[in-house]
Amino acid sequence: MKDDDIKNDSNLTVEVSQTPIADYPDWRKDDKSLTNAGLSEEEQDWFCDARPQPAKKSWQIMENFFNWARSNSLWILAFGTGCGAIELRPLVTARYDISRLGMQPRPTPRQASVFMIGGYVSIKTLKRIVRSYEQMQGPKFVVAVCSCAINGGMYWDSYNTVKRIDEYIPVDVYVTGCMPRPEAVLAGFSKLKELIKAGKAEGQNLYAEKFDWYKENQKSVIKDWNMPDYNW
Amino acid sequence: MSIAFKVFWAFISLGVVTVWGLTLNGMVHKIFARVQGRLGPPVWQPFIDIIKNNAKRTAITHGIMFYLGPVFRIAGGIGTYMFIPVLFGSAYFSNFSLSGDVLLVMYFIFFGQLGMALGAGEGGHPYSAIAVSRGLAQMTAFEVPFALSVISLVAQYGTLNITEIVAAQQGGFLRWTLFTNPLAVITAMISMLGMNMYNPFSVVIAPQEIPIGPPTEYHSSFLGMLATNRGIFAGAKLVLFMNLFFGGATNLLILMLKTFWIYMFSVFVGAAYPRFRTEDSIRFFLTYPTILGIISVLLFSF
Amino acid sequence: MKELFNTLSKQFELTDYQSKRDNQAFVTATSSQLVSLLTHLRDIHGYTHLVMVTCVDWLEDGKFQVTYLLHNYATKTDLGIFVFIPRDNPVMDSMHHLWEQARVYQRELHEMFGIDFPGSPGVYKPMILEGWQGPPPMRRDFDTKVYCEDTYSNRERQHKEPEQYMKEQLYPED
Amino acid sequence: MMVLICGLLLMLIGIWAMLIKKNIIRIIIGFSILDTGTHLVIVAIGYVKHATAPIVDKAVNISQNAEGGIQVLGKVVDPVPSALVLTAIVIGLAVTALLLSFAVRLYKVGNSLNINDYEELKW
Amino acid sequence: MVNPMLLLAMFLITAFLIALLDKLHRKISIYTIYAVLLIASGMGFWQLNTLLYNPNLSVVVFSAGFSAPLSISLQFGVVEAVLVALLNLFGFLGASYLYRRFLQSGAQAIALYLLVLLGANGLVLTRDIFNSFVFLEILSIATYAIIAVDQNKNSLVAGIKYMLAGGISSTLFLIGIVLAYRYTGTLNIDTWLSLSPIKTPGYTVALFLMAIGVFIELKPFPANGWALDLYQSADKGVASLISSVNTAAILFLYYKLMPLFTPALLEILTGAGLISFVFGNLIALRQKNASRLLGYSSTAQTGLLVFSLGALSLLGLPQGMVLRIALGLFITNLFAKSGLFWLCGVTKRNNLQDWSVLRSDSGLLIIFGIFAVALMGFPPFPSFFAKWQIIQIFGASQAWMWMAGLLIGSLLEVVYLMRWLGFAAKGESQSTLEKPFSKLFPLMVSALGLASVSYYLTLMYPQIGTNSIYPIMAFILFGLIDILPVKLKGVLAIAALSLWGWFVLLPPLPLMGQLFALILVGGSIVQIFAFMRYQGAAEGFFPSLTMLIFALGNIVLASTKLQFFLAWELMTLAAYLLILKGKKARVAALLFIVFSSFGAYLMLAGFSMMPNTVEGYLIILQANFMAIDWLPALLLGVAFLIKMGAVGVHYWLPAAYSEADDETSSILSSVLSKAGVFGLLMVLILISRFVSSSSISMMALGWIGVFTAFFGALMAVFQEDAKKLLAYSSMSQLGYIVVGLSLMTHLGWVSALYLAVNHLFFKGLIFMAMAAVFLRTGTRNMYEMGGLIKKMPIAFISVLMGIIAVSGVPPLSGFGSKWFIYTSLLEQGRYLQTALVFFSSAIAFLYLYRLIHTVFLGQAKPNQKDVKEAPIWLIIPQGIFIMAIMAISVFPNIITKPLSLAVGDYIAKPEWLNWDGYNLVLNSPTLHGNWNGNLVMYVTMGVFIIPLIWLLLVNARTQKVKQFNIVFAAERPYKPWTTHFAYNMFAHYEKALGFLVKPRVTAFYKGVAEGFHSLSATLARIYTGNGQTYMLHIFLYTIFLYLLLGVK
Repeated sequence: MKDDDIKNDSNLTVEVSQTPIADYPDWRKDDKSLTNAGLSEEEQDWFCDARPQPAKKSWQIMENFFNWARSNSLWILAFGTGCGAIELRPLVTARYDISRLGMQPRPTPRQASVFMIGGYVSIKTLKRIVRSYEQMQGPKFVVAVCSCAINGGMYWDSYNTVKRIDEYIPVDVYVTGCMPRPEAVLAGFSKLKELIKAGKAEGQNLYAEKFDWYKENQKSVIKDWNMPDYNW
Repeated sequence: MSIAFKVFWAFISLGVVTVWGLTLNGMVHKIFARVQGRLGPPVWQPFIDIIKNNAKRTAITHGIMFYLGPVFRIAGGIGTYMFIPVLFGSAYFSNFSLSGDVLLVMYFIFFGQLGMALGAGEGGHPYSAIAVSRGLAQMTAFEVPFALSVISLVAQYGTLNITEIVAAQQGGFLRWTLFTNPLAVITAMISMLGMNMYNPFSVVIAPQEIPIGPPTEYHSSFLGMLATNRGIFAGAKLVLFMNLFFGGATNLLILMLKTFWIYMFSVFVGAAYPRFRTEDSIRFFLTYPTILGIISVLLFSF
Repeated sequence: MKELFNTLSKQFELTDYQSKRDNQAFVTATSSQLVSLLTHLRDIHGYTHLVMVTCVDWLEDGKFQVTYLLHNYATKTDLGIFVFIPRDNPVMDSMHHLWEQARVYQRELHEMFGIDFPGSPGVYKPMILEGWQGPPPMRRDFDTKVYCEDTYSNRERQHKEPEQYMKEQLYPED
Repeated sequence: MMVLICGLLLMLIGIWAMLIKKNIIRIIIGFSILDTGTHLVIVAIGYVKHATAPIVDKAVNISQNAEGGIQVLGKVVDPVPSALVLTAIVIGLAVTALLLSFAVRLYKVGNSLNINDYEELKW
Repeated sequence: MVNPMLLLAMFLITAFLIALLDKLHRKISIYTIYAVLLIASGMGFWQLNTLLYNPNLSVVVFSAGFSAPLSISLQFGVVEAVLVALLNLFGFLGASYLYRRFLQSGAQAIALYLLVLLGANGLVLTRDIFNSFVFLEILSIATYAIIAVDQNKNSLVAGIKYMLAGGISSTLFLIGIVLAYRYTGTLNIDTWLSLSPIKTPGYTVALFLMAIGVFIELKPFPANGWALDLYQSADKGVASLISSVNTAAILFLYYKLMPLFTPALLEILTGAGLISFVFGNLIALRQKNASRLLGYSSTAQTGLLVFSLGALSLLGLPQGMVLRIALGLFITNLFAKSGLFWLCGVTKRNNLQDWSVLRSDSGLLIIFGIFAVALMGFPPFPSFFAKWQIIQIFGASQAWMWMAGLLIGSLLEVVYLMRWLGFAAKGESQSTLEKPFSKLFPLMVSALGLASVSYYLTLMYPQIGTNSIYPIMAFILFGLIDILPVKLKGVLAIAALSLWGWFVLLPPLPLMGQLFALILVGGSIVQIFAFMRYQGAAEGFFPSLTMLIFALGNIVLASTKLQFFLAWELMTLAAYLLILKGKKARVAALLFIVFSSFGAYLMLAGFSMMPNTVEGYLIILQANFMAIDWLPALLLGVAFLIKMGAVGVHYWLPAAYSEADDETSSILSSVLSKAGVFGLLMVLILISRFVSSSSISMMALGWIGVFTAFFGALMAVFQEDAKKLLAYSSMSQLGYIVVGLSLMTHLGWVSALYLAVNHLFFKGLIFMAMAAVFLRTGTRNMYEMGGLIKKMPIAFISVLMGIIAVSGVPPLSGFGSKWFIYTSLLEQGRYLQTALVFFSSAIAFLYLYRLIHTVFLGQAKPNQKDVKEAPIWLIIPQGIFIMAIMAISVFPNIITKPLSLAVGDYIAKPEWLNWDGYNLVLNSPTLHGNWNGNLVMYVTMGVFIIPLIWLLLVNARTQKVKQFNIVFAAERPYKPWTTHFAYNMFAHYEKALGFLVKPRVTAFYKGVAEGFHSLSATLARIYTGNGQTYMLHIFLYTIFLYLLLGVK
């Protein structure tokens, strides 16, 4: 497939209703550190307790340039969270070859800029997702693949699967399907690139600003919270 | 030549090698992709990646050595380059090569590796340390054939001075070390496979197993700096090899041609081979290339 | 298989022989004799492979049916043993000393059905449900839908007929 | 000469007894015999044929020599070995007595006179 | 002049009076004999004094007024006077030891004791052969009787064996006397000597019987089982009496008879003495019972005395000289052996391992140490000088076999005595000792006496300069003020050493010497600071430490072979004592001292083959004009290589370096090994006339160095213990130095010296920093540490600087050493050695990274949460070393130029070396190269600072995180221990190259030790404990020696 085809295929993506971050208060500037209540006293020494801060943007012209670079150098966190993750593998093959778009799977969250959530998210996985997401360095983007990630899909009544990822981490692009074809995933990434170039993919700052809200949601389902409040 | 002049030209030369080295890196990815039947990233992809990494908004640090690790690494790369004369007979592209000979260059290569290893160590990630231990172990092994080939050159030319070695190879391509001392060149090229850490000697950065080795914890501008160094360091090593074994270069065009082809050797090998385990690569380097190297030394010492 | 049942019946209190196939049969044993029966089967009759341990919730009868499935490599036969235990306060003897892997099954049964296996290593550690606080989810009196609606927020659904929708999307001009 | 041979023979018997007999008393007897043999040998060495004892009596011709010392004119046996033997006998007696007293005490302590029973100290 | 008759009469009368006096009060009789013995001893001293001023006074006394043949004559000359004085003194000390026993057992014991002394005195004084038989018997019978006073079974058994053996030997002696009398007609030794030699076979037999009679009384191996049992079982006071007084008296009888012997007989007996020495020590090797061990040692020492008397006489030395040498051995043995027996009695411990009771009592431990060390022949005790002289004489007269025997025996002696000392000093025990004054008093007197005699003899000894005394003085002085606070002692030591170094040591030395003086003494002084970190007095360090440093200086300052060797031995001894301070250092210290002694004996042999040094010149200056043969050069070379821990003889090194206290390890590694370098350099200077770089010997030396470097590095890679790692690293670095020295070129030596200086700096630095780490963490296993960079940043910086310098990464001075070693090797065409050196230096990265990573980086452990930075005393030396490293890195010429000048005294600087400016240029016909440390430094700083600034700009906001904030495959780490990659870090390397470092050397030395122990055990089987067997031994031994005589 050529780039033009992908642009034409952009209708494979769906606009979904946005997260209801109602009138939740923003983060307060004097709030610098977290309690890390989930850790024992000994473990408190081992984890950083700083609170994430929304990042400042540079000048617009620079930011545009950087956004161009970011969009052309999407490094994917290769963390197979669900069955949709299997769709990432065909993407790097000769047939689809995301590397021509400057994308490559990256084995460590530190270096990746896109988190691809590949399908249903159980509570246990959610914990890992939150951890990995927080370990990524901003600006960071999330692409959620599969119906399960959107509304629970076939696990709509499962006692152990969350139904809305965007309640727990900010999601930039959803890709529907059960499972979506690689083309659809690719289209999702193209969409993400557009969003980045347009400066609309600011999930990182959203997460920092509404950090307490996200944390509340996360903690409401993750009952054994045995990690720091923010995994630096 | 005034010192300011020298520094100025050193910067120019550094710029050239950075651009060329990164372009080479881009070409490598392209070639790998074509070997695998893919289109591959554009040649300028390394530049975009570096810009993006430097444009990251957040960064964390595990401590002062972690912070300095990439600085050590790039200082090692630039320093190595600074002590190599780039163009033969050029007053502008000789850097600070008068401050030492090939021994200095060989040891300055370690500067960056040691600093990087320390930084990775402070990251506290076990994978970093595992990778460093692999990398160092492999390094001890491939340095042996390389040292032997340099020694063979010393036996041949009677000098450690890189400029003099290049000078001895002037006057027709048949006077290149490649043709006058082929065994040494073969030895050195094999050890270069280890230096460049492409397959089959890529166990150090083993991406799936110990996520890309020492820089597991590095990100943002740290990673950008490391990526920049990949270009500079590759350039420096290639220039060194070109000088020692392939007759050096008198202008930038020849330099690019020669370094490209030298690099392509390890790239082609890397594209075609699977990976060695650490102990296997140690055994490999200490047998065949070492024997070749010893033969080449013995040939010239009598 | 029948002979085996007859032989075993002399020593153990076995009932309800059901032959599913030529090489597969199920019998019902009492929970107090289970461990000795399993030991006997493993050591004397060659049922050396524990295929699985699972549980069925007979809500109406107020019982759990714990099933142990064994395999004999020599005769290529499977033997299933049912043990019925009361639903309230379900306790079984642990048999991890016979097969090491049994501890995993028992851990799972404890997590999913709330059956206690005293003495089984790590049986109280969460396996899949980290930090689970509700009732054991595989019990039939646990209503997963209600739990799900209480716990996770729903996204309002946009009902679209797939065929129609795709047609609109892909071939709008038709 | 006979005395000499006798003495040597006695010495050998004594040595034999010391080396072969297990009973400590017998070993001591062996030692005694060895001692006696030695004495005989010494006397025999000092003996001069057809000479008298070195006692100044009428059997010995003595005269004053020029310096006023005594000069023995006739044949006497060498007096020195005889003197030595006297001393040696005394010493031998003392040693034997001591040995015997040791043996007695040893018997009291160890209840045995077999020399093989006293081998605790070795290596 | 004293009439010796009075002496004897006094003894007799008192002995009879005792029975009466005892009726009055027991104590009266005891004090009476004390008085008598003291008077007798005083008579000896008085006579000695008289004779020293009036040598011509008549000393021969005749009994009954008759002259020689008819009467008994007593001689009271100088030797007799000395012996009378000493024997009675020891009689007195022994009596005071036996005070309690005397109180119990009454008059007989006291009288018998006096009779023993009477016999001994008589034996010494008499010149009549039959009279000596009588005194011998008095001595023996009194001894038998005094043994019997002790009623226990074992001593009775031993006594009966002793009596039988004594009976046989006296019988032989008696027959010998009479037979001899038959041929000579006289019993007076002097008359006998004046006769013309008689050649008849009968006379030979007579002499033989006489000699063998006395000789067997001296307990030669293997005819000495009876004596050993006696030593083991008898009361220790009695055993001491037999070992010192009896043996001394009989030995003197042997000495008196010696001139009568035919050369063949003397040779056989001398040989038998040597065999007794060697085998006595060999069997003692596996002995676990302290008193029996002392028995073996005692017989061995007697054998040594017999041997040295005989050997020196056979070599035609004047009697005075023979006596003087033998006196040294004799006095040491007398004091030390009786002292040790008494000590045995005080500790009441038979098993050597139980001697750890001495730990609780430092006074007794010091006394024990003095005795043991004196017995082994360490300076400054007389036996050291005696052995030195004997070996020199053997060397001059080319008596190789004798020399070898003597040295082997001495080495074995060192092994078991040091093991014993180690048990005493380092064993584990809580029990305390009962120490009655009557038993302590003789111990203290003999220890003090030994020390003072040693001091006196050392001063008297020719060729000993005042400088050589300083180490000993320092040891004594600092021993006296050892209770002062450690800080004060440290300041005092630094002041004293600095003043001495500046005003005494440096001025007379040539440049090379000054250089080594700076390395050895200066390097040590810097490290004294580290010892000041201790709280309170920290007893035990400073005496040895100051002795060590003074001795190190003296090695350079020595102007004679003896001074050099003396300083060397003192250094070894001091280092041993320092190592022994380590908590678990018993075995390590033993290994150190055994290997060092082995080296020292090789050196001794080597020195004996060298021409004498010219007095007044420093040895380092004489090196230029002294010629030396290859064999001494080889021996000396091996000796120095042992000190440097070259491959094959490195066995002691890791153990000693790792088990010693941390500061000691630092000195051992950074300074002490340089003494070996100095020695090796001296040897090479000596042989530089006839070897060149390409000669086979130097190639071999080069390969030794290369393999040392290689295997040292490779073994360091696989260590978990940080100190072992550093120890092997030291070994590796010293290998480079050996390679450099082996080149025999100007550049090669400069590179070796540059390495030596550098190694001092960086190894001192790393050891100091690691000492701080060990101090704070309380462990040496690297995998138990981690993340200490945040807790101990200074230590981290030190180690970082250190490892950059070790690994040779530019821009620090380590690269200079690498550059020098490679260029000098390549310049000489040693290509393959260069390659292996390169490989070793690459391997160095592995262990260095491991050192810094596993300790300072990675995951911090919660149990090390409260770790603090090191005390200031450890930081001071680190600071000094860092400054030194920086200085020679930026300005390499401040060190290379003096080095070049110093080497230039011996090997001229070639034209093609250019040291001008900051650029080192090498333009030899075979090699061109250059290195500009200054420029490299600036360029490196430039290329470092520019990216750093860039990073600071870009990364303005960086979040500092903690140790568990790592990417852990979407999990989180739970335990720092399992998150820290440290244990078995180079497993893959071991898979690939581990086969090279199988502990072959360890296996070899274990095999050797095992072999010696089994040999020892097998030989000990001849002592079956059966009295008859012992008699058989005596007879067979006699017959064997007779047959040997017949063969001659």
